Amino acid sequence: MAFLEISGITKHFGQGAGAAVDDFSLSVERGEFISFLGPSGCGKTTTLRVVAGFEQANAGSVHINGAEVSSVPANRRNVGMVFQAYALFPNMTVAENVGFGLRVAGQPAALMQARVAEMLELIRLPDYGRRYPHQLSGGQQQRVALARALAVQPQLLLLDEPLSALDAKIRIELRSEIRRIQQELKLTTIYVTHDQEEALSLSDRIVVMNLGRIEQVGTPFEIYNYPRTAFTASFVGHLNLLPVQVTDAATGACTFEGTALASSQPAPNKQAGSARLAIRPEELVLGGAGANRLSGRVLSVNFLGNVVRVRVRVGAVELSVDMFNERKLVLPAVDAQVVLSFPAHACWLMD
Amino acid sequence: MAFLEISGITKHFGQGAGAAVDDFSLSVERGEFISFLGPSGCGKTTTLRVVAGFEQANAGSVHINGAEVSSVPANRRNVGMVFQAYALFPNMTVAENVGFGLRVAGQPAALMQARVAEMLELIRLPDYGRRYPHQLSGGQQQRVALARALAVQPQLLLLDEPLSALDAKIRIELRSEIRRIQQELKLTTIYVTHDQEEALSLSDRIVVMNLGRIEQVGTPFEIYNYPRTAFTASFVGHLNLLPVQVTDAATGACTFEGTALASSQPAPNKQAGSARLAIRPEELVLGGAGANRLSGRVLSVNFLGNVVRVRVRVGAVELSVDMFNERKLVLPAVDAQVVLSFPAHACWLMD
Amino acid sequence: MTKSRFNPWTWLWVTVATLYFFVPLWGTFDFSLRMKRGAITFLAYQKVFADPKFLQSFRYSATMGVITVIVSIMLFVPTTYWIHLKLPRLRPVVELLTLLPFIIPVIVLVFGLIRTFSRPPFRMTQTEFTTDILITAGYVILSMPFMFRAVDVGMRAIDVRTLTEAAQSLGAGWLRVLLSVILPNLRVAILSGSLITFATVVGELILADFLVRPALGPYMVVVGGGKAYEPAALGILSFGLTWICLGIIQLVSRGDVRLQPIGR
Amino acid sequence: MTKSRFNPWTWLWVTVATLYFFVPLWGTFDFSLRMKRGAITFLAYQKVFADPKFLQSFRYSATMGVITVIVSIMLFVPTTYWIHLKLPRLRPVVELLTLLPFIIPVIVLVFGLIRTFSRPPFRMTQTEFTTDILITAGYVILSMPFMFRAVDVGMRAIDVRTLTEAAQSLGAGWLRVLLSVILPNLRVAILSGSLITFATVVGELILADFLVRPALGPYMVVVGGGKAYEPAALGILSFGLTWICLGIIQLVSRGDVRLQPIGR
Repeated sequence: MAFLEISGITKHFGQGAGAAVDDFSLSVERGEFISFLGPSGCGKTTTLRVVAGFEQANAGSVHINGAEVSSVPANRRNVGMVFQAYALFPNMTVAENVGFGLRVAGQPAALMQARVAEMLELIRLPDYGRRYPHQLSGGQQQRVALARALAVQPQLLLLDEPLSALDAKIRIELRSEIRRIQQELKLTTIYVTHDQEEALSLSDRIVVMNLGRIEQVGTPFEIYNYPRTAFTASFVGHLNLLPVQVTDAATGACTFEGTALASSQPAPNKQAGSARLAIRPEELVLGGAGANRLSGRVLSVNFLGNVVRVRVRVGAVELSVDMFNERKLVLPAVDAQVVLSFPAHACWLMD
Repeated sequence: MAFLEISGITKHFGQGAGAAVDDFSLSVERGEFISFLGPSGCGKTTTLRVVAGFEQANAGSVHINGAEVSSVPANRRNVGMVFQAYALFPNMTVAENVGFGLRVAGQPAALMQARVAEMLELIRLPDYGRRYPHQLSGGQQQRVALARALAVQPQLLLLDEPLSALDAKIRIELRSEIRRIQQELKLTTIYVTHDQEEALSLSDRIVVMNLGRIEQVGTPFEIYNYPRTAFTASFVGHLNLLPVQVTDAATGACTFEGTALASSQPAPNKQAGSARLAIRPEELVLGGAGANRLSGRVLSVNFLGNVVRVRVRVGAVELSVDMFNERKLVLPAVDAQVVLSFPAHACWLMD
Repeated sequence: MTKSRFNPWTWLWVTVATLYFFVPLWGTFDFSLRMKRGAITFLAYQKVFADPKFLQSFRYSATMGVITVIVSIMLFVPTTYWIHLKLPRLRPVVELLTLLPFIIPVIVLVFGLIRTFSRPPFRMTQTEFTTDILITAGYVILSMPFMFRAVDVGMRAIDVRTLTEAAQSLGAGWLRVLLSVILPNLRVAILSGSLITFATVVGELILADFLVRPALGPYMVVVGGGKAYEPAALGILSFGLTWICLGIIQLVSRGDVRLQPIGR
Repeated sequence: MTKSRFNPWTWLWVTVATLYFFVPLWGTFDFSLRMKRGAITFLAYQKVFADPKFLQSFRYSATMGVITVIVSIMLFVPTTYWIHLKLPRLRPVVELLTLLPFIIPVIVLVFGLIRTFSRPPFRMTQTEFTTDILITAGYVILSMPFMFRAVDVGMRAIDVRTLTEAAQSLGAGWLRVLLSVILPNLRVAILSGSLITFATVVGELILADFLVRPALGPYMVVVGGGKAYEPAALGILSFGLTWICLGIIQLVSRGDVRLQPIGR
């Protein structure tokens, strides 16, 4: 049995309401970083709260380190929790907040002090022990909340959209802090988020959820490059879809508005007919000499920072093409005629 | 005089408090899309509220279309406003919300109905007229708020972090909707945000603000590739900084831990000595044959979706390298020795 | 945290609260039915309704109640709106001020009113009409906490400030904003404030007594002093009136789906 | 919206409110100093303090006030906490319930209490001690709106639920959460609720009168009926006491910087 074993969790809120979580099962190995990714209301937070012990599931069981915990109250599960709203105790200093769990556990004062200092070192706020939460910025408060959860050496760390309340810049900073600390301590972690970039960059594995159900479980690379459902494909990253006619289901050959295109995988339903050819914007190249070539007209050029996204109309569809920013880059002009190319291995057929 | 002329706006809140906005001046041409970008508390929202007429500046003036508006109340400025909190009127249907401004202006019912229908068409919610705001999702509510602001054909559209309350996925969708509508209507627009990607992708020009002051005004490309202050360089995008010794200030030649590096611009203070060489992660190439070559060890590989960010330790510093995801990509292994290269034109010297 | 949904503590509390409230009520009701020895009758109620003084004082109190409600709305809705919009820092001060009627004993208020306004230059206790003006002023003060709080809570629920700014940016002036945007969204709040104000005025005792006006409160005390069963019947009647008021509030606020937040 | 910071309407309101409150107060104060014809003296105050009945009734009311405060805290803090945490849907119902004392005339409550508890099996009006228990119960009901509301507002300000869950995930049990996390953050709320409760009890009139206990309210009415200057002095004294209470609340809540939100 895995370190954390979630089996068949189902949760309804009230009679008649649909299931907030529907038959959720997952095995998490010790030290793994797992993200629950999905839109609002997909059940990811509810699942987390069941694991934490703040909600009772209507069906299913949770095993932590081999022990069934469904009837163990939240305060005896030894599970660290970080909330979106920080939830620091406003009446305590930073050091008292971080030491709270140890004080509850009745640890001696000396050990507590040492541990608090160690934790403040870990979150890189060693001199902030005497401040009160309201004297800190949002990002600092969330660091302290993390230290507080870690001080008791929990078996499991749960984070419920911990970065949603923060500014974009601080979000990215704190994201790598969380990953660094998690890897230093080799902590089994579950991270709930609606932000695909957070999930992709942080996780060992991602659980994509929709309408209370699991859509796909896999590494970021698998989820992004080999999505198994239409929801996953469209929710994670941007995807170009070309309506094509499959000409050879076995080899994945097809035509788009008369142009023959090759894909390296067979069609999913193994037969000819209408299908959609999927390709990520970053696999398309302007100009270039890929196996597949399409020509079109530039609609817009969008500067996103390190990436420039060009929208090109090809026949009846609009395709997005990503290219890296360069200081010397000459951006394609709007309305210019361009050729797009992509290799056969970069695209796949979907229903 | 430009269409919107903001001159020397200064705003204090209460005696003794520092200036929330300090001598802000900007000329905006008709039809331009301008973003105010900066961290929380940098004065961007206060400036917007001065333009809208919700705050009175302590000094400075605002001219819209040639007319001084400082003493014109907000309801006679003909300026459309979209709020972070949507601010739809809960007692009115979507159609009544969108038609509110026309009703206030005393437009005949027929014209009003036609205009409301046209607006709902524009935001792609043509069948939602009879619903109440609480029956819509957050993204739909914000679309309606946009339609409501546009229905009165304002001279100027102001948006105050309109996407901050929404999920990541919907944020990106609505972003391109806003841009599309702005371009269709050729509306002069000011957009306040703390999210650099939003500002970069939407704007004709960006105003980077910090501590109540303007740091830099420029196109997204300029702001990103040619930041003029250290704040702009670090706030917009990720930046690698190498501590170098300038050997020839005129040509921009320098050395990093013994390795000679070339940059194509002269050093900013025109003299030799310590400086920092700046380079964006996407200009660095693993392997490759750029003019400048550094070797180092891979620390971590971070999958972000379309981009993979590799952190490499080179001597005493850590550099980030961005590469595009490909389905066939073999990610570099952690701890592998790699060579990084970059062209001379891609980097620049900073103090 | 506990697994069971039927926490015994919850039920204990509900039971205790129920007993605390309803045992005395039931006792009163039971007693009011026993005017005729050995039988359950509504005789006490009949006697109450037969007394012309009851009807007279009820009519007086009800009229004063309606007037007080109207004056209160006109005073407190704009004031509270103004405070929310322009002087949010004043809110705690005003909140304290509106609590004064709870804290200053009514009797002090009455002394003050009489001392000040019965002497020159006011001489307001000389005629019934001016006395009624004075008493309305007193009632408005007494009901201030309810009306202010109800409106205040209502305004906080809808983010008055952003709604006002949204309406202004669409060209609406102050009056338009207040009538088209703010008031319709405060319907429930104002109604609940009004009903509580009305109930307070109808039940008020001391003000009317000291200013010698024929209100329901003093009448009830007189009856209560002299008789046994009628006061019980009166108590039950006034309690019933109260519950009808509360019922109306509940009904209206439930019907108003538009005030419900989205989702869970 | 208007340019000027000194809006004439604001000032008009402030002036009207000031006159409304302070003219009667000033009148009463002025009157209380004129016991000796043609001179300004504190004679009326001296007489009040010289009356042993005043001290006796003040001591009685103060004692009952303190007891009521303690009982209220013990009843309403855990109850409100429980409602916030477990039964948030019950909150509006409880809020309505706590408003009942405003709506049901006190006199009905008194009738109910006497009818029920003076008869077998309770017979609580037989001895002074049991009567005091009964009167405390009445006071707790009367002060319920203040205590519940103060605690309720305090709990909403700190997001009780998330704080509780945070403390639980760190291993704290219910009692620990309540004592270490919830109560310290409710200090100001509980103090303000307590002071208002205390003031209410001290000023209360009808309950003590009907249960024939020597409280300050009935004493003031007796004095007010028979004398002229002493009641004015009493009024001013009780007003002063009230302001001291309010001052303490303000002082404590201002000192408590930790309750201030971050930035603007």
